[in-house]
Amino acid sequence: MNMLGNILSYQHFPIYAIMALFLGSFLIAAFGEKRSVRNILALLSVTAALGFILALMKPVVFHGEIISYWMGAREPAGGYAIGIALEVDALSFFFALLVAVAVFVSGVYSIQYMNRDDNEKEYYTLYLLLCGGVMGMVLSGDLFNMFIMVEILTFAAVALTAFRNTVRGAVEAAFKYLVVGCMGSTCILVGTAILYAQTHTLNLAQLAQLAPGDVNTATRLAFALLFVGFGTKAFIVPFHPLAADAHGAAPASVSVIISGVLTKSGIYGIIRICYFLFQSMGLGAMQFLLVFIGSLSMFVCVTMALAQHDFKRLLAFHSISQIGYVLTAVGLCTALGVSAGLYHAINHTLFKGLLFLAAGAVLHETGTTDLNKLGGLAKKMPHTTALFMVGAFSISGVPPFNGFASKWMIYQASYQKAVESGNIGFLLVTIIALITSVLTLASFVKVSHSVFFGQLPPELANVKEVSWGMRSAMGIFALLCIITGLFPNLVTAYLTEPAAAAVFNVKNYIEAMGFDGSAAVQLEAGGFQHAGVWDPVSWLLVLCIALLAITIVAVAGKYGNVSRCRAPAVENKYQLFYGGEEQEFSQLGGEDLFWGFKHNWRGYFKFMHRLHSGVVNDYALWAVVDLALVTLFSLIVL
Amino acid sequence: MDFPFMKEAISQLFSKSSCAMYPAVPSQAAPGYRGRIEYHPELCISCGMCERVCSGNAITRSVENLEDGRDKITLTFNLGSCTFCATCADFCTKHAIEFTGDYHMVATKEEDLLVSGSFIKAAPKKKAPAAAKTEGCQTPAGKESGVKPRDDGKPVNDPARCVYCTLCAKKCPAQALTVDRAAKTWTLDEDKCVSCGTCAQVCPKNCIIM
Amino acid sequence: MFKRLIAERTGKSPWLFHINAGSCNGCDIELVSVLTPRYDAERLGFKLAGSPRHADIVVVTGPVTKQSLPRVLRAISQVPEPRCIVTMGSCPQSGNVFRGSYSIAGPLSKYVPVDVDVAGCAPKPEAIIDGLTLAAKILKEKRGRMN
Amino acid sequence: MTIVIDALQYLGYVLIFPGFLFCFLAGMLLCGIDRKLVAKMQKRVGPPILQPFYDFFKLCGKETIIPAAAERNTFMLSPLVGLAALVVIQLFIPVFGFTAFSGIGDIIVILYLLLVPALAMILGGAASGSPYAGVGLSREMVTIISCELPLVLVLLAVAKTVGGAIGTGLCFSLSQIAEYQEVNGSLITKISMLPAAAAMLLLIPGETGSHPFDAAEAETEICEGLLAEYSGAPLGVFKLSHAVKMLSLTSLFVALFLGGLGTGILALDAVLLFLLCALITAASISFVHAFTARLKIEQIFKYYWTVVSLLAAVSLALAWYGL
Repeated sequence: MNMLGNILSYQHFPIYAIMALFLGSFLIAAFGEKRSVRNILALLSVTAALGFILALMKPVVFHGEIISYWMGAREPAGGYAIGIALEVDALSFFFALLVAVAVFVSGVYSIQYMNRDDNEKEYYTLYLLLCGGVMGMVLSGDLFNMFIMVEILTFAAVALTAFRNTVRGAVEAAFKYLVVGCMGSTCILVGTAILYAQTHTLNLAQLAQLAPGDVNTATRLAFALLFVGFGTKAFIVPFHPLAADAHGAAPASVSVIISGVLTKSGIYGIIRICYFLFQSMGLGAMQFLLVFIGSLSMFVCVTMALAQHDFKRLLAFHSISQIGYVLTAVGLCTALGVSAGLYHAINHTLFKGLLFLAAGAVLHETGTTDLNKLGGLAKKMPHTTALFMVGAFSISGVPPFNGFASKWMIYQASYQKAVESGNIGFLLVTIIALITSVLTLASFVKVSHSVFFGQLPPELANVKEVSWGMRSAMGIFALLCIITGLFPNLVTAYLTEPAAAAVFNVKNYIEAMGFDGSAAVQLEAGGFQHAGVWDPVSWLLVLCIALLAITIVAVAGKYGNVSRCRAPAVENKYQLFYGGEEQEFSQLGGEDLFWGFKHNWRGYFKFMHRLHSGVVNDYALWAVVDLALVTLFSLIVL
Repeated sequence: MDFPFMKEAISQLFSKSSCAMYPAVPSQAAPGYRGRIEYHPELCISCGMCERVCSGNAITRSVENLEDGRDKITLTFNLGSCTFCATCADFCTKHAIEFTGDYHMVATKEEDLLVSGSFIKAAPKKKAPAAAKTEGCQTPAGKESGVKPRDDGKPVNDPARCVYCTLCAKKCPAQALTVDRAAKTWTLDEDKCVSCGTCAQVCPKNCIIM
Repeated sequence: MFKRLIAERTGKSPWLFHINAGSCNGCDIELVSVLTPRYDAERLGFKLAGSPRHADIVVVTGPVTKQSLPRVLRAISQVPEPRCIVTMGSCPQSGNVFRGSYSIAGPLSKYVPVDVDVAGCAPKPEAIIDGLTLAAKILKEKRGRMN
Repeated sequence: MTIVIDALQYLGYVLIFPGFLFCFLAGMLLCGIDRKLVAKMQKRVGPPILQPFYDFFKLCGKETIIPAAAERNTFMLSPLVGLAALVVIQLFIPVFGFTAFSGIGDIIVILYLLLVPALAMILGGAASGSPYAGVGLSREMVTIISCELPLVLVLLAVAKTVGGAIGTGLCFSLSQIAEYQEVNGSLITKISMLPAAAAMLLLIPGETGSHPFDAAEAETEICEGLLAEYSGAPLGVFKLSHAVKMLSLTSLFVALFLGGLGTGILALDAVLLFLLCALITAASISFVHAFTARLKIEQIFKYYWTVVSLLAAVSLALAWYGL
């Protein structure tokens, strides 16, 4: 009985969550020949992972406990950590929760989404491997272990990118991802090795204790390597073209994981090294580095997205743009900023997951994601459309959806930082963030017009709504989008603020593992006060009352003597007005939208077009140049 | 940037508008405006010239044979088909057609746009049927000509039908014809005549025979 | 109350949709001159609408050529009820000088009931204002019949 | 009992002042005044001031045709949502000292809410399936992007000025901005705010889609673009939304730059607000309308991102250095 109690103690839950996914992967590889077995195993493992992570909420968030777990009970000996450790503070828990939710929903979606593909067994094996890798990375308390998990997730992601190898460009995308991803992994490995040589430990907490006290050229180099390595995983500029190619080729359910979770693990890595290992976020130059790269990603990728005409590529660029928001906000190094950034991370996982699933649904039913070939699907797929619109409104920050709440906090955080530090650069960040938001709206207007509204191309006349399983997976995301949008206070109180507090409390993190945290640099987090007010529930109430009032007036005034076509043949009266001509299929292509804007920026777009050559050598070169620049920056400025 | 009308916009804000407040303030058409047609049947001689020259086919003429042997002739001007070119009025030798300055030509029914008038005309005296029709004789059906064409190909007038509208004289390229309306005479200068046949073509009454 | 408001205001804001069915442009220019400061039909509530869906009064100019006939009919059918059709100038009423041409399908009244004819070639702006006010009156009657 | 009274009071705010009824009457009157003034400036007599009401009621009496190619629900619902969002914006904007719902939103919220009516129109147009709507949608979105940058700069300048003065560094709350002006006089009296006010005046026609920035609804070239397929009552609601948007933006101008003129008596304040709105409409919408021709869409973009943004940026820079 005691033994059972011991096994069921929440101390073990982090490793259970990781193992549930890996075990599921291996079991499917071994016994997954039958579809039903495979599905049950996959569902079981994702549900178990979600359950274990949710069960951790009470100790970690409510009680503020930091779970330290030594594998095989190999506690540190002689002041040095030898064993492999898991350490779950509120930050790790926060990311683990994101992973678990996204993995669960995407898993549910996969079951019906993948039913037309061959090799489902391999798919699930790789899928769960990828999920397990991400989960392991965010829960790990050991730098080398993080590297291992990064390798696992990278290779699983590469394999899944090439999974639909009949799709044009899939293998090429996987190859690009493999090359640049391996460069990133190598960077992490070399950085880890350098740090190990300097401090003789790999445990994160102990590194956090030792590394900042001993800053020399080697650790600076290690920092640059780690930063670029995790940057590759987050696909921040200049690694964004990989994401576009990978998402374009990978199945939608995998895109959800890559975009919603894998990029977050990169952000997680960056937070860990910047805030914990080197504790250098107090430096203005460090904040500049993060905010600069974040703003650059945010802006460059949103303009790149505007130029896309493939649904999934467009979403891919947006996901980097949103990651830019997260990185910028985290780089502000204020309690509000970190909280806002993490809030945006949740939202991004939710709405981008939803959007990718919607794109997958469209692909599943129509067989294409080319914006120029789609249109008018709202009449055929009403539920998918409604769910997509929730996601589109969320990502564009339309109140009262969740994107608005987090962006609102990011604007305030950056502007407050600008006012407090007197640095006009942060002001520019606020403006870029606001402009990026409206450009995001523009590109989702483009998607909604080119895919869901507008006219139905004749060849899509037989499209049907997707199955309930896929719809319900999207529904979960949509519901979460609305909930996190309507109750920002709950989200900040129970998820982001504990995580932000963990970020600013490195001492606790070190001491929880039994090391001496007295030397840790304590950043002044400071409380925060909102400079404005945003109360979505009341807002929604007011909107509902207004809408109700208007509707009542409209109904009382007989809102329209509505007449619509009932016969299958379309009479003249119900045809669209084409200057008098007979109605024919005519849809403004996705590329042609927003001409006035693109025309004024044609120089910029031409430059971007030349830059994104699609050649893997170029991208590898970018990675090297980026590494060189960050190294120079960290050697000279930091 | 240059805004040429900025000053005007402000100054006009405080000046009187240049509107002709039409329905409230009635307005007169400019002199010479060709509006609604007025037809004076008492002046008409039913030459048919107007009908012939009308480009819009707006003029129709109907003849009703009355019991007393006279004809009731009705001319109808369809304003809905009229181009208001006034050619009919120009050609009307009796000035029976007049273009007024009335421009209120709005109707809900097509009949409201018709201007018509009728008069009664004594029927021409019926002569004995002509002996024979020769080749090239362009007599209309039902009306026999008592005049025979000349052998030399020059025109001959049928006084029974001629209304002396002078059109043939006007149209004659060689000025070989002289028509006197008052005296009701039609004379041909045979030396000048070139036998072109224009007079026969233009004659609204088809009374010139060649 | 609402119904009465609607019924009474219908005649006060007639929006025009102008169809050129092969016109020589004479009438079209006169129609534009009605909207200029000199005549300013906007003071009576007239306004040119861009789409037939917004219009109350359809103004047709031109002799309705064979090419334009289906387009004219389609555009007219796309105007929501109550609607009023005004033929402007002599051409759509009769074909005018083009009557009998191989390419003319008119007059318009063969195909749709025409409410108001404005004669003239081209009509004087005052006559157009007359015709349009008459059409607005008819419009109000039609609206009254709809209930 | 107090709850009931509170609820009734809030319902009154939503329905009567400054909500639905006020928006309807004041917006339509503003629209009528605008049309009359433009006519006067063009030496015309112009429609009666009540003409927008006539238009609205006439449209309500018309048949509503739903094209066969349209997505019905979005097509019919989006006008209502757009109007509701505008009414809500009006509820957030303080009328001098009075705010109906101060605890809900701030200037960033207003910034985003101003997108909602345009978005509703875009979605409604897109749902109609018309290719004209496609062109209109593209232009409307570019107009929104054009206006966004200067509007952001103006709002940030105001936030910095007021925040700097009241000591919190920055202030996004509209009710605080109103309070500040009650005490310290209108913001327009500050030199640093003059360029921002000018930029805002130039922004109002762009945001409302008035001439010459109405490329999105150009009735002569793209058949009113997004509205091409709308008829009857939904079209009337869109026309009403356009009128209310004029009211919202002008009263936002009043709230940002002309606060502190209030008398403290609500009824008088409402009349004063309306008069000021009419004045701003005359200056920024009607006057520009009277002597300009419609700009091309890329000209609109260029104009807003250069001239107007520069004005707003000057203001922000002045505010930043505390002038």
